[in-house]
Amino acid sequence: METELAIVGSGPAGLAAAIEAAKTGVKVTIIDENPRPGGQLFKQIHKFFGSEKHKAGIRGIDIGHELLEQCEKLNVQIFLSTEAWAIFDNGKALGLKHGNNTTEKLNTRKLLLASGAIENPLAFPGWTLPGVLGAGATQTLMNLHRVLPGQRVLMVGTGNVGLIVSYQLLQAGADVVAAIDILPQIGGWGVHASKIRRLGIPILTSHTIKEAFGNNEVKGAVIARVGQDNKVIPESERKLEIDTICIAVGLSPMAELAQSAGCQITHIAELGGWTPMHNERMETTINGIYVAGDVCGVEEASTAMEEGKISGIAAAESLGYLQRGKANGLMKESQESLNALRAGPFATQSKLGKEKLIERFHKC
Amino acid sequence: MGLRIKNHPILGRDLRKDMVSIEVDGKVIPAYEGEPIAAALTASRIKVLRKTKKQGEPRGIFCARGICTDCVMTVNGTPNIRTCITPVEKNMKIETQEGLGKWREEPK
Amino acid sequence: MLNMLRSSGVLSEQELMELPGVPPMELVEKGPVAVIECAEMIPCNPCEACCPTGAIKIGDDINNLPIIDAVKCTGCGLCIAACPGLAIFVVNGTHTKSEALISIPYEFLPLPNVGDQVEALDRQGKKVCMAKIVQIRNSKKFDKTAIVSFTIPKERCMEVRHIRLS
Amino acid sequence: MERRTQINEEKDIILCRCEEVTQKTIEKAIEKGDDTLDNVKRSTRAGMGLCQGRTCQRLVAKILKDKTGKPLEELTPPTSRPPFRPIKLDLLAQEGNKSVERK
Repeated sequence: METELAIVGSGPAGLAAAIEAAKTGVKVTIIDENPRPGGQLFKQIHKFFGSEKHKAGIRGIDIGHELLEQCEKLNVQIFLSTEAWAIFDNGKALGLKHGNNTTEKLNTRKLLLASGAIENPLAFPGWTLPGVLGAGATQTLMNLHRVLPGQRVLMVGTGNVGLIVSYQLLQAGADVVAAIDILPQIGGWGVHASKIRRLGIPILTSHTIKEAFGNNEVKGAVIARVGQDNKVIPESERKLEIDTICIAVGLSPMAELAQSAGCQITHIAELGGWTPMHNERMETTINGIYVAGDVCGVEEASTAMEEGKISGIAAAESLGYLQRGKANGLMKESQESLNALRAGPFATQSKLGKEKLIERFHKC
Repeated sequence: MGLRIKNHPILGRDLRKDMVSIEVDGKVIPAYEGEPIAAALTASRIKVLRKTKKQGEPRGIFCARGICTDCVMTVNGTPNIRTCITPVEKNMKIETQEGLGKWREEPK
Repeated sequence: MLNMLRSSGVLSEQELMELPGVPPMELVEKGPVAVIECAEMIPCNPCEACCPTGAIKIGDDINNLPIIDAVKCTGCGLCIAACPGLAIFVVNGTHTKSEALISIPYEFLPLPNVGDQVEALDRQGKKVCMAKIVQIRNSKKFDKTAIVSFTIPKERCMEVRHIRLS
Repeated sequence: MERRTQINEEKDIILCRCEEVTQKTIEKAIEKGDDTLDNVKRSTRAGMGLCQGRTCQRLVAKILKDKTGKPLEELTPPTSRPPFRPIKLDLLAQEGNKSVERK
C-alpha cells in the first residue's frame, strides 16, 4: 500500500495534521491501534478550556466527532485497530498489523508520529493487585466502555487528570473517598479541585499511599502523611476501605517509534521524559519524519492540535502541495496560537521544555 | 449497584440492546458484542484475569489500552490475548491465564 | 498567593473577594449578578465570548482573569454553562426579603425537580442549610450542563455552591 | 514532578510487572556495576517481558538515576526494537513470504 503522508495516531494532533495536509491535496493515511479514532478525546467528556478558536467550551468527545467529520470529507484514510509494529527505511515504510490479524507494509513519502503519551506508574506494596489501575485507564473503562472499575475509589495524584477523573467517577456513580498527593500543593487547576471539593471529596496534600492490600484484589489501602522530606510521619497512617486505586501521576511521551526509526531523542523532565527532538516545523532529526502532540512533550489537547496543524502544513509543503510563503504564513498563525496557549503560569514548564527541545535539535 | 453505567449525565442512556453469552472459566456471563473482553469481565466483577508465572500473583486491568499486557488471558485456546482491547464475540471461551499460558488447539 | 486554593482546593474568603470576577458584596446583595470564581491564569475565554451584554472582560491575553462588570451583568446565567471550569455562579440577593436565589452548574443524575427540598453545600461539600429548587434550565445550548436555581437564606449566598439531593 | 514518582523504601516490591523483577534485584544489579538501562535490562530481565518495559522503564530509570547520580539526560532508554506490539510469529512469517514473493 502506498500513501504520501502516513500518520501514526488519530488523537487531536494526528487528526489536525491530517486535515491541514489533506486540505492541500496530500493523500493521507492514519493508523491507530484503538478500535475508535480520536485518541484520548473520546474519553474527555468535560468541556475544554481555551479560546473560541481552540473549540473552548466544547466537550472533548464532540471535538473528536468534529475532527473526524472533517477528515471524512477530505477523504483521509483511517485504519483502526491497526498497530504499527515496525518502522522501516528511515520512516519510509511501516509494518502494519490489522485487527483481523493480517499484516501489510505501508510505504509513505512522509511520516508523522503522533502516538501520544502513556500513564506513569507508581510503585508501592500491592500495586500489582487487580483494582490498582491508571486514572486514564479508569476513564477509558467508564467513559468509553461504560463500566466502572469499582465503587469506592482512592485517587492517587491531584494533577488535572486525577481531579477530572475523580469528578467523572462521581458522574458515573462511584464514590471517591479521597484524592491524595505527596506534594504540599494540588498539582492541577484550582477550578478542577474546587469542583470535587464541593462534591465532598477530600483532597489530602502531603499524603502518600503506603500500601494496597487484599488477597486477590484490592480491599483497601493505607495512606499516610509525609513531612517536608517526603518521609512518612509516624502514626499518621490511615486505613481506607476501597476497591479501586487510580494512579494519576503524570504521563510520559511514547517515543519508541521515533527512537527506533533513528530520530534523536532527549530527556526533558518538563515535557514528561524522553522525547524526539524537533524543529519549529515539527520535523525530527530524520528528514521527512515529523512529530506532534504529547509524543514530543506532554501538554494539552489544544497545543496538540496546533502542533498537528504545523506538522501537516510542513509535510504538505515538502511534498510540493503548498508554496513556501503560504505555508510559512499558516505555520506562523499556529505558532502564535501556541505562544498564547503557553503564556500562562501553568504552561511555564512546558514552554521551557519546548524551548530546550528545539534548542537541542539545532545543536545536534 | 451494578458496575455498568446505564445512564450518564453527559453520555446519556446506554442504547445497546442485545447481550450475548461468553464463558469464563466455565461460567457463563453476559456481554455486549464488540466491547473489550476485560470490560465485560469487570461488569461481572471478575477482576483477576491472570496469575503470574513465578509468584502466581493475581493481575487485572492496568492500562486499559493494550500496552501493559497485564490483562492477558487465554481466549478460544490462544494464550496472551490482551483482553482490554480484544472485542467480545458470541460464545467466546475465556480462561484465566496461568503463567505464560498453554496453547489449546481448537477442535476442527 | 492563593495558598488556600492550592493546598485545599477551596478559596479562602479573602482569596475569593480579591478576584476580579467576584463583585463586591454590596453589589452581590443588589444582584442578580455573576460570581466568577476563577482565580488562576488559565488560557480560556468562553465566558467573555458568551456574555450577551459584554459584562465579562478578559481581553487580548486569554490567560487574563475574567473581570465582571456588575452593572452590565443581568444575571442571565449563560456563562454558568459556558465555563469549562464550572466556576461561575449567579447570585441574586434580592430574590425575596430573606432569601437569595443561587444558580449553579449541575452535571449529575438525577436532576432535582422544581419544588424539591435539597441539602445546600458549601465549597467544602458540607451541608450548611436546606435549599428549595426553583428552576432547572437544561437547553441544548448548555450542552448537558444544567443550570439549577434554588433559594436559600440570604446570609448564606456567598457560601452555598452545590446541592445534594436528600 | 519527580518527587511524585516515589519508590517505596521499606518493603521489596515488584517493579517489572511482566518479568516479576523486584526493586532490590534492580538495585543490586546497579550496585554490581550496571550503569545503563540496557545493562540493567540484560542482567535482571526487567523490561524484557511481554510489554517490553513500557511500564517499568521509567521506574528503573529513576532508581538508576538515584543510585548512580547520573541525571536522566545522560541516560538513554533501552534500544527499542520491533515488534512494538505483541504479534504472532506466523503473521510475521506470512509478511516475510509476501516480500519474498514480491521480489
